[in-house]
Amino acid sequence: MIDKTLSSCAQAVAHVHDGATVMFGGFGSVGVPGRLVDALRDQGARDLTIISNGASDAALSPLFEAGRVKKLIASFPSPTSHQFRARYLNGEVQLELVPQGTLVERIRAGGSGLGGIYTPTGVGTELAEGKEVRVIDGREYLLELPLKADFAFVKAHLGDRLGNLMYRGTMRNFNMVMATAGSVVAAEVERIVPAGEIPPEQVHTPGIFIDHVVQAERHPRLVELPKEGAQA
Amino acid sequence: MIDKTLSSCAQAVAHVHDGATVMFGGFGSVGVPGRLVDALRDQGARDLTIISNGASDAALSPLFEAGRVKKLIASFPSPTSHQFRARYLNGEVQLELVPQGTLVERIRAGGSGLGGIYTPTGVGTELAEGKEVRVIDGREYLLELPLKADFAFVKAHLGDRLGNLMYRGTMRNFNMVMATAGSVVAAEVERIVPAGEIPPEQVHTPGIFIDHVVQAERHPRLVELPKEGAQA
Amino acid sequence: MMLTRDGIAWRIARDLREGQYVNLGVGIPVLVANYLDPDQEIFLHSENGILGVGPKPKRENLDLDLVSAGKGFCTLVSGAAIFDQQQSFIMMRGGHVTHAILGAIEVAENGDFANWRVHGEAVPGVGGAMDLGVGAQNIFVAMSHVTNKGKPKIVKTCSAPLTARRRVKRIYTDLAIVDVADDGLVLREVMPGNSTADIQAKTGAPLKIALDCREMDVPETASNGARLRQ
Amino acid sequence: MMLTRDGIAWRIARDLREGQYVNLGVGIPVLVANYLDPDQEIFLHSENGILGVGPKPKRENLDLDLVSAGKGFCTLVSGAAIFDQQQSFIMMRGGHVTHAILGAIEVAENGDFANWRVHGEAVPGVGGAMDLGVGAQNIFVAMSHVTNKGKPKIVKTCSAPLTARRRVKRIYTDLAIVDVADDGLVLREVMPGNSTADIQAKTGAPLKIALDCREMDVPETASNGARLRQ
Repeated sequence: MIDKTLSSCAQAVAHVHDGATVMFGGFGSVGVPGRLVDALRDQGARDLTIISNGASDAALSPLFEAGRVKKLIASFPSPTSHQFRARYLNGEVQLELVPQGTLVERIRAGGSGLGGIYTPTGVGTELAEGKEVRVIDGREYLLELPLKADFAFVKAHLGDRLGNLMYRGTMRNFNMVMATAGSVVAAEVERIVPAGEIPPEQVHTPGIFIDHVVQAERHPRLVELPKEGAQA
Repeated sequence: MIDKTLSSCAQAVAHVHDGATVMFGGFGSVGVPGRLVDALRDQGARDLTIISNGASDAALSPLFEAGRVKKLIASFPSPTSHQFRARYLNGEVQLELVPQGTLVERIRAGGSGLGGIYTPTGVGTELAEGKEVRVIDGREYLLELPLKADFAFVKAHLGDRLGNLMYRGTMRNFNMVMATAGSVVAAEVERIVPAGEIPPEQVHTPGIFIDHVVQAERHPRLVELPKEGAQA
Repeated sequence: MMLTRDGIAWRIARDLREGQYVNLGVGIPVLVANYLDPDQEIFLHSENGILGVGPKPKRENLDLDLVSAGKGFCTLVSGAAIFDQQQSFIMMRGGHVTHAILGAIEVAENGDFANWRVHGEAVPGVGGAMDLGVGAQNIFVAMSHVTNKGKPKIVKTCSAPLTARRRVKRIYTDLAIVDVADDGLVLREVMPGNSTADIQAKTGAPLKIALDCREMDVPETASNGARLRQ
Repeated sequence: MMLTRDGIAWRIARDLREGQYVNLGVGIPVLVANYLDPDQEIFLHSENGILGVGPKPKRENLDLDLVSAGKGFCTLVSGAAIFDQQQSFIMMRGGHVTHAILGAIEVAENGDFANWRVHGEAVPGVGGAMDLGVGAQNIFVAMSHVTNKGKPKIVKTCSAPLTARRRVKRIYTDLAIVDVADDGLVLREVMPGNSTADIQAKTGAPLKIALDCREMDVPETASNGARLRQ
């Protein structure tokens, strides 16, 4: 019987090596595998390259605080990313800034075996510097290359022993695409359910993409209500 | 109140012009908008370029029989595509053969604003002829360009007045991606339900992609059991 | 007389139509949601994966798994859809979103705009701005007409880092509505108490005056009590 | 002695392991589904959008909306997932499918293979063959050792139009199992009654004999009664 479940987050991060590239899903406070973030901090791997949409304290602060991150590839390290910002400003952490849709496409290219994509996003901006510009059918595009990771850590609502995942609300965000692009993919889920309980048409991430599933309570960092003014 | 529903398939195909490029969803007998195929035959537009995974008689024969097709872009015009094959062999219809995954990616590029993608599929084969080969990170890829259509005709299980669609079984196949790539997109659905009845997390194709929704009974051509031996 | 931030949002809302799919950026744009005609169905898109964003939740119907692009909790309207980042950016970059209403630091007379990075900003962040910038069918900019130092924000050439080129269609400010046409800027509406010459003086690029250029018609307060002009 | 088509399928099934994700091509490969060990969970992938294809339905549980890649009706196993073509080809091209088991017209000693178009075929069709060809982690080919005219199908260089280059890992025929190694072909198993020289004579490229090359061990009939060798 296939059983991809693990009994602890520590097991899920055990093999992350120094210098590894690690993806974390999540957008705002939703869909962030917060317990895996903590477990990775405790595990101790250093010089990590993190790929994540943002770097908010609620999501990733433990790794920045512990000085584990060498580089961040992200689209929006927002003003609430205090831990990242401090280390970026003192030169401890590098930043590769990628437009959000390009970040998605690069990860998708990595997970789907494509060698690259041409996107119109960013043409003529400073984020196009050093990138190939190509005119196709009269319009300019940038060549963007795939992103893959040694480990992808994602968060879902339900998971089963086969690795099938189901999200709720806006949890899918980067989790679905990152689940395709990690050499090892571990999912933190709120509840492990028996195989077959997620209807086939409601499996958002099929188990083929998932190596490990671990059940964990939502991290308290990610339960706090955001301040007024952060609303959109 | 937004109301994208139409009362007949004839209305949904009314504006297809001679020389139009038209996508049809479907794989095998599932997810084929068979009533819209018939309506387009009746409407009379000529010199069509059809984009479809296959060209089976059950799916598309009316358009080939009536001599309406100039060109087919497909991955697998199978041995059961008698109507297409006859016209291809006598030179009446051209064929652009595209590997299935490349067909999906080209349509996706068309619908998502990408200028092209590099795929490893087909490198070194006769389907790479005339295509740019590029080495990226030590591997060869082909440049493949976007496909869009003047009209995309798709099939879903449920639809609502907002254009939200939900599929069942293997109906999603090419329908989901084609719904993003037509200038005008019409969906043939088995049942129109009140807006809000499809749960937000089970809307497979959001209404933003859909212009028209028409309810029609499954076409009898697409209900027949396939012959033994066609099974996989 | 000039519009408040709510006033600019109110005025933009008047130009939206039933059946449109609209993405609202941070700042003035998100306020537009408060002034949409409740009798018209307009679907709000949120780049993290929602089509049909509803109002902020009350404490009792708050769902911890449901946030919109600004990271705040939200609700869904009837008929909403939820999806992942791939599908969301297909909508944005692929030309499916009808309007992106965005704040800006500068807009150039050719439709270039800058809204993601202030010169000298220490830590940059871009999010989905460039994707919307190239992909939305119509880019409407909402901003003050001049900086708080009185410098024009509508300019001949942007000096701040660009978001996208030649994409702005219309600019809504606290003083005027300006269209970006193929051959330059066209002044369409002006707040009462300002002459077209006053607006030109506060604009860094030449304005043509539309034949039907008129005074902006915005009430003093909105039905929710917010002050719209001052 | 040689294997039947069912025999080849039976033998391949013995090499599949629990937890693998397997795509079965038309012809001999689809027969593999009949010989999987029911105690091992192996998920069958169908390129039209299924992971976890089950057996053919009985009349009473037939679902008109559920077909597999061969266009025939199918069922789902417990824990199956359904998705669209995009996700399906991400699995295939992206290296997520563990094994693609495919028929072939020819396999070359360097792992090139041809399986989509017979020379002179009037109407070509390719389907997902090339995507699996480049993307599956392991390509296993199932075919007869020689054509019905007695010509070797394992060759130095393919003459039929290629599907993908240098991708075949193992070839299962009615006479032998041949691995494609970096430095050429390696004979691993031989059907009883054939010498390694017999196999070499029917093979169009040089075979190394594996140190542990052995006789193939396949029963005369399968538990379902099908004849496996003749």
